[in-house]
Amino acid sequence: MVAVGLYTQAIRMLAALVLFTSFALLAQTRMAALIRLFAWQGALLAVTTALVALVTHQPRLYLSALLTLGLKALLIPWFLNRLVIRLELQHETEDLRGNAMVLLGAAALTVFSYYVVMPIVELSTLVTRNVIAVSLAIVLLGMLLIIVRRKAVTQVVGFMCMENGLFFAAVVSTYGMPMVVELGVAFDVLVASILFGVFFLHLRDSIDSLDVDRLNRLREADE
Amino acid sequence: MADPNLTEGTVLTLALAYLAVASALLSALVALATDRYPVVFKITSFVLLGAAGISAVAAGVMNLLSGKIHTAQLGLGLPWLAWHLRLDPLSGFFMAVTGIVVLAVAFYGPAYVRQYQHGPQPLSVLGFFTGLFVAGMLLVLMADDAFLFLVAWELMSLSSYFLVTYQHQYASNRRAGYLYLLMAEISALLILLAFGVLAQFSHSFAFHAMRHAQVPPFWATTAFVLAFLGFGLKAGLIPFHAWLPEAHPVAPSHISALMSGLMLKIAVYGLIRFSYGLLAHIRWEWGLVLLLMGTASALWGVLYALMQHDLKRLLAYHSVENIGIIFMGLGLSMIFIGTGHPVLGVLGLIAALYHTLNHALFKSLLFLGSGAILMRTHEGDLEHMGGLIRRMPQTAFLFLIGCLSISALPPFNGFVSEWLTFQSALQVSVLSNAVLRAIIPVTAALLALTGALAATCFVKVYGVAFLGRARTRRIRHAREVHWSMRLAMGTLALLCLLFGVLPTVTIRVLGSVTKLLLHRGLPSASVHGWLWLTPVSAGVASYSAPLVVFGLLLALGIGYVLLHPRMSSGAIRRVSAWDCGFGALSTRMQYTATAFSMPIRRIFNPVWLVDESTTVHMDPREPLRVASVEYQLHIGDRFWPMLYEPVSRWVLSAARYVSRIQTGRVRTYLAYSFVTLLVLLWLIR
Amino acid sequence: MAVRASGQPVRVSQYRLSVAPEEWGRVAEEAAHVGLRWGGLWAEDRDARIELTVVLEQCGIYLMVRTRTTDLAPSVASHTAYYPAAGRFERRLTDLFGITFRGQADSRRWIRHLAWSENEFPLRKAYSLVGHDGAAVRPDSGYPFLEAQGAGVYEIPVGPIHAGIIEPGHFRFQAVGESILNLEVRLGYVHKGIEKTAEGRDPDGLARLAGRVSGDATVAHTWAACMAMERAAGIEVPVRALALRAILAERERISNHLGDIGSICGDVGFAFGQYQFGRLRERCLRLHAELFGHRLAMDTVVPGGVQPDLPTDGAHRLLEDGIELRQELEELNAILSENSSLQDRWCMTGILPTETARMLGVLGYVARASGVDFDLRRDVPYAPYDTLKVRVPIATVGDVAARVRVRQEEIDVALGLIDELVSVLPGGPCRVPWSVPASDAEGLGCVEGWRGEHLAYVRFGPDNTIARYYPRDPSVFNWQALEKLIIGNIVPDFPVCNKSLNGSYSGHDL
Amino acid sequence: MAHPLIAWALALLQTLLFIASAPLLAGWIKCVRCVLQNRASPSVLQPYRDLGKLFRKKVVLAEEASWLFRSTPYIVLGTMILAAAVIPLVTVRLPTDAIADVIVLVGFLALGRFFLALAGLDIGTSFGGMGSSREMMVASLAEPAMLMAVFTLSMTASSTNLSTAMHYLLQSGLVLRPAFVFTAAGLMMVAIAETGRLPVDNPATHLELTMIHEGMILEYSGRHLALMEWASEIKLMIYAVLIADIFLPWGIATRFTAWALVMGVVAIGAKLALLVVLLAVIESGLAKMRLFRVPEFLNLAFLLCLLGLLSHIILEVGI
Repeated sequence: MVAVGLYTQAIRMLAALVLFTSFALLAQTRMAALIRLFAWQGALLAVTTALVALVTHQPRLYLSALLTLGLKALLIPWFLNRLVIRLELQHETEDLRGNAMVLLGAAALTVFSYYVVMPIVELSTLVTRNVIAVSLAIVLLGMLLIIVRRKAVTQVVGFMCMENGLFFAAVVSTYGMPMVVELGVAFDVLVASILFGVFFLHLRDSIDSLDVDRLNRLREADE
Repeated sequence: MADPNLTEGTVLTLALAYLAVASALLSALVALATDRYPVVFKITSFVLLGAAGISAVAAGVMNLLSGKIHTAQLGLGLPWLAWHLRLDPLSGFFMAVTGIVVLAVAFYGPAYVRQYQHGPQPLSVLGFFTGLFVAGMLLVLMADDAFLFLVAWELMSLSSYFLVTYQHQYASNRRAGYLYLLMAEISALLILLAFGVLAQFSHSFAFHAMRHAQVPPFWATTAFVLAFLGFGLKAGLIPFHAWLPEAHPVAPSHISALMSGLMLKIAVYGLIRFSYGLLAHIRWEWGLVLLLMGTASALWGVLYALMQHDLKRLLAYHSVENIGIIFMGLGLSMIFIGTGHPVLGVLGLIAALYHTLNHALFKSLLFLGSGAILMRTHEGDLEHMGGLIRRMPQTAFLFLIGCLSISALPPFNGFVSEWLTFQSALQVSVLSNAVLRAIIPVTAALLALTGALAATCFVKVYGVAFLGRARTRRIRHAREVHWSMRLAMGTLALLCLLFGVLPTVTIRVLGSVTKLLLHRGLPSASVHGWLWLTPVSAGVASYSAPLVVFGLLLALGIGYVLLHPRMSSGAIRRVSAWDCGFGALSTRMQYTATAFSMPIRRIFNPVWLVDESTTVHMDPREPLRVASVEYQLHIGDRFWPMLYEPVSRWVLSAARYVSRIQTGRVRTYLAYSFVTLLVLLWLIR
Repeated sequence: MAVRASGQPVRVSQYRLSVAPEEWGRVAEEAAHVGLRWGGLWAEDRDARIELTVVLEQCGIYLMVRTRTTDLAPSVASHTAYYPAAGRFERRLTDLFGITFRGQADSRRWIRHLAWSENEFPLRKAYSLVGHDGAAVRPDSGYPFLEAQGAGVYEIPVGPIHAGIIEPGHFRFQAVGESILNLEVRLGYVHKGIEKTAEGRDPDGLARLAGRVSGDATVAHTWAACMAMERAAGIEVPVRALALRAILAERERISNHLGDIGSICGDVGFAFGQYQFGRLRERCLRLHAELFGHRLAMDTVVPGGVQPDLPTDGAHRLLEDGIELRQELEELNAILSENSSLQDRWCMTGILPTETARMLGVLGYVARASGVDFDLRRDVPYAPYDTLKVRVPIATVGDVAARVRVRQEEIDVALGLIDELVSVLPGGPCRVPWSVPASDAEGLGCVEGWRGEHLAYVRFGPDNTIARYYPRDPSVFNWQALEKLIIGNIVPDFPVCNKSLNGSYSGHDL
Repeated sequence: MAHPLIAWALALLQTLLFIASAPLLAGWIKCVRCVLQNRASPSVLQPYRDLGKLFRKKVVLAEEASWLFRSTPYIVLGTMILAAAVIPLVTVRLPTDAIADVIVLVGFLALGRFFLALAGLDIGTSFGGMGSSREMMVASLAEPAMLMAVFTLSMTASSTNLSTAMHYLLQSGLVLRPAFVFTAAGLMMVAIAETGRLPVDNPATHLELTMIHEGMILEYSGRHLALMEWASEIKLMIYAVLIADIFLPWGIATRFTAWALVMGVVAIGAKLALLVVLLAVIESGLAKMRLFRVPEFLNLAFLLCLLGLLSHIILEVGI
């Protein structure tokens, strides 16, 4: 066993926890709990950023951490929660038949992302290089969430989750993106979430459901 | 290699092997006379079969212990290709396994076949094909060239076809037999092609030439895939298993034991012989395929078994499961060999071989046990059984040992081989390929799931068939079977325990097989003495089955002595079971097999084609009043609509297309012949 | 329909109607056509002739339709074709009187186990109560339950003796694995002969007996019986007594709902809820013991009023208790509704659809949780509810969660009513002297107990004695709902379904 | 390493301590639960009194009971004792530890369960069968999760022997292992399911239709019942000790000195006491799950264990 530094251990632990929240998102059926989990994921990201800032002495990363905390752990979850309450979805649960299969598929995706990342890992010299595999996995799991779920709110969470994965990779492997990019992305996400909110309200008004499968009706092909 | 150094050992070993085949054939011939002289010849036929079993065991064990290779050529067969025979530890091991089961069947048979004596089919047919079947299996093991191998293979397949269709008065049996024959022939064809690929490079059908042939990787893989498909089909691997649960149960039970217990093992033998013996370089990708297919088979097999309530069908599905476990061991072995860890490859191979032996023992035991029930009660459906432990106590006890063994519970044999498979799977940290490192533990966890489900299934089987109360009159009046049948089952049960308790000895003996194939044994397994099994090293894992048995007996003994009625609080009072004060427990109130497996069905629902319906008729005179409730459940195999039916449709439409050449005019047929003749002449020009 | 409308109103809301025996079947047909609710059936042996009475209700108006047959073993048409709930009433009368109901789908014995033979009819006048030894009776194991067909189907017999401390009743499940295909309830294990015992009692004696029909609904039964007697005797009960009766009834409602919610928690293994609600119930009962001298307030309602008057500080204590209870409940209800593991067990479990509930005529919270909006206190207001505004909580889903929610809200409503009653508690006497009613005077008492509508029919004989008493507990209807709502559920959900209904065994068996 | 005889004697003593203190643990759980529910609790020693009472009582057997029914209590207790013998409680490196590794341990538990489930079916009543069927459902899903957790442990320590693995963990000092966080959570869930605690089974229930463990042993009485109860208490202890020792191995004796052994006893006692408080807190806040939610629960446990394994492979090995 190679002696590993506390920092590396902590980063790994955080990576594992973020990955875990992604899995938990896939397993969760209740809207309120889903949003809470998403907030936790954001908080973990913020902690990771702060940790990286602490270790690499980059003060601007503290700002980034604060931004993440404010936006991803507080503001967006709060907004989504309000939306859910407004749309009366608090006690709504999604029907998850065959969810065990989805979860096994998620595990397979994790292995796959590790497989994909392996050549990069061998080139990289950073201590936290393995975390890249986890980041990719988080992105893929977010995508999976979007694919397997029908409820629009869940899909938004999946989208945000993908973004979280990218952010995680950026923070851990390159010690964060330039501030401008970060701010831009953060703003984009916020705008996106608001747009989604508006979209839901319209969606519900027009097709009386938030089940995106109902959008099938919009296609022109005859059935 | 082909040097026939005719030492005394060789002569004796080969002679024993010949004797085994000869007695099996003789038993077949003698059996032909049973119709006229039933008693004497029935006994004689089985005595000869027993002799075949004994000599096979002797030949096999001698071979295993000596570790030598014995070869011979017989002047039979094709003009340019004499029959090459060879006995090496691999065939010796399988021969010994065959011998044990055949011996048990020989004990079991005479009393068992009595029920067919006055049946519509002559007993002679049964005896004749049984003899041929056993001879065929033995010959496959001895074959050292592709030609003899396939001849023996066909002998085995064809004779077993007649055994499957023995009771051909039932349409379902005929259908099962047809399916069986079809699959067997496809399998033979694929094996033929696999040998063909090798023969292309060795320029000979003899195995010793193939061993030394230089086969390019592509063709080696092609040959392996063909062989894997061929042998896998015969072994009943998913998705080629569909014939197995149809064919095995319809044969008489002692034949089911031979088929499930042995014939599937012959297919395993074929694959080991082909890939380890004939193909020089094993690739890890092959192992991965084997591992994944094995895992799928194990899981699928046990899940389907759980849904069955026909005892023999259930056991047949368990064969699919166990073949899967054997293939998992082989797959692990190939992965380790292919990635350059031959020692661990040995571990995997030993796990597979051990499980082969174990499955032969406990599956035969269970089939013989189900035969005993069938004979006494004419009942194969679990839902109608119950309480047999009181009517057939000794059979019940022996069957319990079979159940414990197949459920992989310590200290019985099934546990040892599954444990070895686990140990093999846990050595993945040596692999540099991370994906393999992730996949293998998952397959191991699925193996654990399989084991746990198998235990569930056998709790169901034993609980519903032997425990509780008799559900029908026939069961209520069942009585114990003839002592010879119990002796046969007892022998197998004893061996189940012995091979569970003495794994170190067994593994040391199996070492000669791995020495032959991989040039090394597993010395680390028994380095701490016979008491301790340490497959890799004592630090990594250890298991002491004798001490476990000792500890269990000690705990039981102390408990019994301390708490025996004499010692403590007095005699036991018997009262009727708790009925909540209602006063009339009936057999309808027992848990049924369907009910028992219902939670599992609900969890894994997508696995099966479940057709479940509850028909409720309301009373026309009173709204809301239920007049009758009828429940129906049919569980279908998903592979039928997924694989077999499309294939059969495709074949049928192809046949219809081809049938256009079928004109019915003689002159047209002659024209076909004429054209064929011309083409052939042109080809051999 | 040839109806001879001989009825003069007993009260404004009650009418009587006589029909010929051969018209009996058409009563149900016409009633069903009009959409009347079928509310109970009883019979009486009058001068070696059977008099059958059925109660029908609509829009708060009760109609007693009656027929007199010519002999003691008559055969009349069954009502089951229109009112499935009638079946058990009719089978019961067959067992007790020997009446044959034609066209009945189910003619198995019901209330009769093996305690008396097939040819004995305990409620006929000729049947004497003396001369029966008290020896133990064999269990009635030969009762022909419906057997589901198909391979793999099995039966689960549960009861009459249960693991918990509950009343005896037998449940026979037809199941396959964990799924319930069908359930039949077999009751009658606590048949005590209430009706026979009542014959010949004086009004006080009957009130005491009524209080023991079903211990947890003692106030409701006694009130219904007293109301019936008072209507028969034409007695005007003082306003203070009426208010006190209502307070008692509402307190009974509260304590039983508290206990039941606790038990429903307990049946899904939520010990916290079980013990907290159990504690609150116990507090309620202790206050009853202090204020009314009995934990269940048994024998406090008496003919002509209420027996012990409320102690001087009683009003104050009640108000105080209500405030505390509200506070505690607010916390507890929040915990229950936020506990997802608990809600997961309750939601969509044991659904009783509105249509089934209506057809079976279920009552009380069971009906209200399934969207049947009926509450006597609001729809047939009797004093003192006629002066109060009663809010009736309704749910539509009909699952266990809905029944719990309706009960939680009913506690709230009851607390409000008590506050209102206590704060304007009128003075004056709480009991008026009894005046002997005329022979043959009869009355029907209708009270909304905590389980639902309680009916009590009383007819006086000569000399202030009771000739016939029939208490109809709401459980009789609700028990039948259990058999319907459980189908398709899984076996381990049965206890919680049963508890959410909580029918009275004793009130049913009588 | 001490003299083999002393080592064997110590092993025997440890096993005796293990099985003797199992009822104490059960009593402690009841105590904590009662306190959490605002109830007066029975004495911590109550399980001993219950066992004593049952041992003294006469056995009443159902008429249908076969020899299997009568021998099952002994077999179940025997397997539990055997399992207890191979688990390091106070000290590692005892000779008994080598008899069976952790996979065999799972096998012992499975053997006991096999007989327990059969005994449930032996009388031929519906309650017993129901209990057996449910128990086997839970077990067949819990076992793979458990083995997955075991795999993570054994891949970390490259050994399936508990004693060796714990020794390894002690040697490697305090390392933050993400794999172990998941595995610990997964194993806890498995333990809850396997020992019949809430939210999978309600140990306090007596409702016939909802029982799992109690359903199977419904027909047992007297000393048979005592053995069954004791066995289930040992089983609870086994899981608790496994979790405590694998994830918090500190304090366990690595040398056979008196001081180290005393410290070992104190350490395991403290760990178990704390673990039980945690268990009781979890239990008190939950209702029992609907039966067919249990598979979801166990799927989650399996997933956690799988995640543990994956994060071990991805985050810990590849460096």
